[in-house]
Amino acid sequence: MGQQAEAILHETEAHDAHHEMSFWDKYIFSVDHKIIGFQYMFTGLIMAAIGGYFAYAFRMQLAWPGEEVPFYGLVDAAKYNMLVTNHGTIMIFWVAMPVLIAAFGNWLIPLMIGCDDMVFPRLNRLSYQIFLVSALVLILSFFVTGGGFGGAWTSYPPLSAVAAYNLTNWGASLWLLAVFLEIVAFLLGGINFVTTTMNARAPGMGMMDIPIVVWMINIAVILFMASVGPLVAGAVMLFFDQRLGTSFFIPSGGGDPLLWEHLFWFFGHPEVYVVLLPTMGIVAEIITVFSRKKLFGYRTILYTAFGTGGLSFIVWAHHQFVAGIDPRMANVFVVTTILISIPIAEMLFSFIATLYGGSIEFSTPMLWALGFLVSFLIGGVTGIYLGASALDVYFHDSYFVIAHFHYTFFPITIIGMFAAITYWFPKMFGRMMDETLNKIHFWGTFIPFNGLFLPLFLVGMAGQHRRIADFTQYPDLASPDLQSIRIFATVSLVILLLFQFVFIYNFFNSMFKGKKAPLNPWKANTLEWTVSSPPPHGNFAELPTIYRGPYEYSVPGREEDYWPQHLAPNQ
Amino acid sequence: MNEYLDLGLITSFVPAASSFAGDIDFLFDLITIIVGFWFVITLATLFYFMIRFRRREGVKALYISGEKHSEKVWTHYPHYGVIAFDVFLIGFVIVVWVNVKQTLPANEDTIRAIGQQWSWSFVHTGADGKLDTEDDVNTVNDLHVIKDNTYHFELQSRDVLHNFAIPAFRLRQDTIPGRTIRGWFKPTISGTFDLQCAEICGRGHSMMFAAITVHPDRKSYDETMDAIRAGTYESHFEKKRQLGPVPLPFTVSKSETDSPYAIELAQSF
Amino acid sequence: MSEAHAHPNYIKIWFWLLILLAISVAGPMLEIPWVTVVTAFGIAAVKTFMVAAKFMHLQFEKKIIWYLLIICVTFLGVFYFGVAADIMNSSGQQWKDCIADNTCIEQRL
Amino acid sequence: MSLQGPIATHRMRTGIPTGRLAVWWVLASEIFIFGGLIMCFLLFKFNNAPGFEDADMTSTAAGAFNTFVLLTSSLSIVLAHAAAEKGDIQASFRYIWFTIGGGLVFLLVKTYEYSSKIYGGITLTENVFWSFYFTATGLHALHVIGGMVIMGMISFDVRKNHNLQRVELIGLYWHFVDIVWIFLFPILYIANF
Repeated sequence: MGQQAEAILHETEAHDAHHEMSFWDKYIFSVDHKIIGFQYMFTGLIMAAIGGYFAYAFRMQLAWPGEEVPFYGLVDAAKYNMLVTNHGTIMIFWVAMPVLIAAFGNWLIPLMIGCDDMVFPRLNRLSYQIFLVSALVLILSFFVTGGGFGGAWTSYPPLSAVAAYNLTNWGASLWLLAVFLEIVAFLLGGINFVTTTMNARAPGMGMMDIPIVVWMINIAVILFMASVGPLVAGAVMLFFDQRLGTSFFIPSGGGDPLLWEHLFWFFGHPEVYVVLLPTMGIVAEIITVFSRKKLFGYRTILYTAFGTGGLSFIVWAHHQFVAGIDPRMANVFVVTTILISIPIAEMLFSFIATLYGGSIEFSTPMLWALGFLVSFLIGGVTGIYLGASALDVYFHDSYFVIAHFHYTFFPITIIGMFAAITYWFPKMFGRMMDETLNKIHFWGTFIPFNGLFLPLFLVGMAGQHRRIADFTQYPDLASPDLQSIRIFATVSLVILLLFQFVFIYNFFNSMFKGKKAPLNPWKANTLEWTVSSPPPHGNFAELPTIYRGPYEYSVPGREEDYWPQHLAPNQ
Repeated sequence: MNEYLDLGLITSFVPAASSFAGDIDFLFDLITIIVGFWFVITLATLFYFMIRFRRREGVKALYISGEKHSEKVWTHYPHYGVIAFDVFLIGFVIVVWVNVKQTLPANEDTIRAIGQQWSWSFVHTGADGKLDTEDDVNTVNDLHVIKDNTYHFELQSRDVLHNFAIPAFRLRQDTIPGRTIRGWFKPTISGTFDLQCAEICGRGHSMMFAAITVHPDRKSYDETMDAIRAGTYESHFEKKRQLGPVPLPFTVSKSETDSPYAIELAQSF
Repeated sequence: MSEAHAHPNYIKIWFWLLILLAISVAGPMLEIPWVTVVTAFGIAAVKTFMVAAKFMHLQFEKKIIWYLLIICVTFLGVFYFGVAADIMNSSGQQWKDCIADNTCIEQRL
Repeated sequence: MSLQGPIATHRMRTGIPTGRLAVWWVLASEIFIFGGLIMCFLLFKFNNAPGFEDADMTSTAAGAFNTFVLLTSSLSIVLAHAAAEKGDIQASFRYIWFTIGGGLVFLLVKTYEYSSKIYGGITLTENVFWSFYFTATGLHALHVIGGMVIMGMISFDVRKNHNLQRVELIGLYWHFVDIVWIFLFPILYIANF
C-alpha cells in the first residue's frame, strides 16, 4: 500500500476516533494496543501483589515456624506447598510474561516501529481476555475443596497426575487449565507481535534500525512459540491423566514420568530466555539514553540474542541431571549449558562497553538498569555452579538453586519492570514520576533484595533443600546460626515488600497529580517519544518515515546530542 | 581432588563424609575462583565506568558504534577468556561426573532404598551380602552403613518421584516409580547424618526425612542389625528428631516397613 | 488478496496423492518391516511435501517461510533425540525399567 | 482491497500479506503441538511399550477412506481459492461448501470408528496406545471442526465479495490439518512397523 493511500486512510481513521466512546469501549473492550498493554500491566501488577503476598506468608513460616503469620494465619504443610507452587507459577506465567512481554510488547512495538496499532487489534483483545480468564481460573483454584495445587510449578507427575497422591483433586486440574489458557493467550498475542514487527514497520526502517527492545521481545516470543508446543501436547496428556484416568505419565499403566520432565524443561529452559531477553532490551534502551551513547555493537547484541535463543533449546536437561536421566546424556548437556554463558557474557560485556566514554546520568530508570546489570551478573555467574553437572549433584533442588534462580528472575522481572515503568511513565500517562520517591523506592528494593537472596546461597551451601515447611526438624539444619540466616532473609523480604507501598503511592499520585511531562523528557531517539503523551488512538498524527538507527546519540558535528529516528537528514 | 585446592567453603557448613565429597568441594572451590575472578573484574569495570563517566557539564559523550574491529576486540578478548575458562571447567566437571554417577566401583555391600509418601524404607543385605534373601533387614527412615565400605544403592519408588539426598555425602538422586536406579557411595566419617527427600512428593514432603548412621566398624553395625531384628533397637533417628512446633497434621509411622499410605494419612486430618 | 501467481494443475496433484495413498495402504500388506516403514513414512513425507509445495503454494512463497518451517522440524528433531535416550530405552547406564521385568516394588496404583 | 482496520494491517514489509504471514506462524506453533504429540507416541512405540501391537485393531480401511476424504477436500479448498482469485464467487462458494461436506464425512467416519471401539470395550484408558489414539485423533478432529466452522463463516463473506483473501488463509489451515492426518494415518492405522 502506498504512502499516499496510508495518509488518506489515516485521516479518515482519525476522524472516526472523534466520536465519544463509552467507558467500556474505551478501557475494557478496547482494541487499542496501548489500552491492552495497560490491561496486561495492571493485571500483572495485581498478580505480582498476590505472588509477593504468598512469598511473605511462606518466608514468615520459615523464619518462625509454626507461628501464626500476621495477615495470613497458620501455614501448615498443605498450605505451604500451595503457597510455594503458586508463588512460582504466578511470578513466571502471570507476572514476568504479561508485564515484560505482553504489556511492554503491546505498548512499545507499534509505537517504536511507527505504525498506528497492532496488525490484528481484535486478536490482541482476545488474547488479553483469555489471559484474564486464565488468571481468574488460577485464583479460583485456591478456593476449591482440597485447596490449591501443591506439586511445585514444575508439576512433576505422578504427583500432579493422581489425585490420591497430591490430594488436591480439583486444585491440580484448575491449575493446569489456567496454565494452558495462559499459554494459548500468549501464542495468540505472540503471533500478533511477530507479524506486526515483520510487516508493519514504518517506511525506511530496515532490520538494523529496529530498537533492540523490539527485537528482543520478538525473539522471546518466537522462542516461546517454538518451545511451548510440546508442552501444550503434554498438558493435554497430563490433563487426561488427571481427569480421564489415562496413564501417559504413570509407570504402572505403561507411561513414563520422565517424559513430562523432558516436555516441561524443553519449554522451561527457553522460558528463562523468553523473559530475560525483553529485559535485556529494556536495559539497552535505558543505558543508551542515560549515558548518551550509541549502543556498543548493535549487531553483536542481536547475534548473541539469536545465539542464546538457539542454544537455549539444547540445554534443557541440565534441570534433570540427577532426575534419573541417563548419566551419559548429562555430559552433552553440561557442555551446551556452559557454552550458553558465552553469548550472554558477550551481551553483558557489550552493555558495559556502552557505558565507556558516556555521560551517565543517574536517574531512576538508569539506576534500575545498572542494578539489573549488577544483580544479573551474580545470577549469571552462580549459574555456572549449577550447570556443572557434578556440582549439581550437591546443589540440585537446594537453596543455592533458589538463590541463583531469584538472582536471575528478580532482576529480570521486578527490576526490569520497574526500569521500564519509570522510564516510559511520562509517555504512558503524560506526567513525570516523583524522582525522590522513585530513588527511595529503588534503594528500598535493591538493598533488601540482596539481603533476601544472598543469605540463601549460604543455607544452600549448608545442604538445605527447597520446598520444606520447617527446617528446624532436621537435625543437621536446625542450628541457630542457620535459623538466624533464615530470619535475616525474611526480615529483608518484609522490608522489600513495605517499600513497594512507596512505589504504589508514587505511581498513582504521579499519574493524576504529577508534573506535566514534556514530549521527550529523556531526549531519546526512538519513535515513541515523538507522539503526544499519552498517545491518542492511532498514535501518530502523521505516520513517520525512518532515516537512521535508534541509537544515534552524541553524533560528532551535531549540536544536539541526540538525533531522533524520524528526522530527515537535513533537519 | 581437594588436596589441590581446598577453600573449605562447603565444609564449614557440612562435613565431607563420603569419598567423592572432596571432589565436589574441589569443583565448588575451583568454580568460585574462576567465576570470582570474572565477577570481580566485570563488576570493577562496571563501577569504574559508572564513576569515571558520570555526567559533567560541557563534556560530551564519545561516539563509538562498536561495529569496527578495533572496537569489538574490547568485548572479544574477555569473551575468549570466558571460552577458555569454560573449556577448562567442562573438563574437570566431566571427570568428576563420570566418577560420581557414571561408574560403579567394586562394592562391599548393597542397600536398597524405597521412597514412598512419606517415608523411606531401607533394605540391608544382612550377613550374605545379597538383597532379596531371608536375612535381609528392613528399616524405616533409618539407614545403617559401615565406614570406608563402598556401597551400591538401588533406588525405587512406590508412588511419586522422591529424591535420595544425603548432603554430607554430596549425593542426590531422584527415585522414579517404575525404574530402578543405581549408584554408589563410600562413607568416610562415622556419625549420623540427615537423609532428605529432596523432590517435592506431596503434603508430607517436609516430614520425609531419615537418618543415615555410619558405623565406625563392622562390630557396631552387626550389633545394631541384631537389635533391629530383635526389635529392641531404639532408633537414633527417633531420639534425635525434634518435632518442631509446626502443627503438621500427621506423624510419620515408626515401626512397620510399610508406613501408612497417603490416603489414610489424608483421612486422619 | 495475494499477488497473482500461476496455479499448478491441482487435479493432477490430487491424482498423484491418491496413487501415493494406495501405495501406502498396499505397502504394509507385504508384511516386510522395512517396506512398511518406507511406504508408511516415506510416502507420508512425499505427500506432505506435495501438499505443502503445491496446495499451500510454498513453491511460490518467500524463503522466510521455508526457514521457519525447517527450524520447526529441526527443533522437534532436537527434542526427539534429547529425550530418546531416556524414554525410548528400557535400560541404560545405572538405570533400568523395572515394570517390564517385574522387579519393581509393588506400586500404590 | 477493502480498507478496514488499522493501517498496520495493510503494510507488507516482508512481501507476504499480513494475514497469510500470521497463518504461517499459527501453523508453525501447531507443528510443535502435533509434532510434540507424535514424537511422544514414537518414543513409546520404539520402546516397544506394551499395547502398541493394538495398532492392528484399528480399521485401516476407515483410516484410508478418511485420508482420501481429506485429500479430496484439500483439493476442493484450493480450487475455491483459485476460483476466488479469478473472481468467480459462486464457484468459490460451492467449493467451500464441498470442503465442509468433506469435513463432515470425515467426522462421520470418525464417529463410527470411535463408537465401534467404545462399544467393543476399548476406551481411552485401555492402554497407552489407545490413549494416544483417542487423544491424537480427538485433537485432530477438534481442528477439523474448528476449520469447518470458520469456513462456514468465510463462505458467506465470500458470497458478499468480502475478504476474499481469507479463502486462501483457511485453505492453508485446512491443508495443515490434512498433513497432520497424513502423519497420523500411518502411525495409528497401518499395522506394526
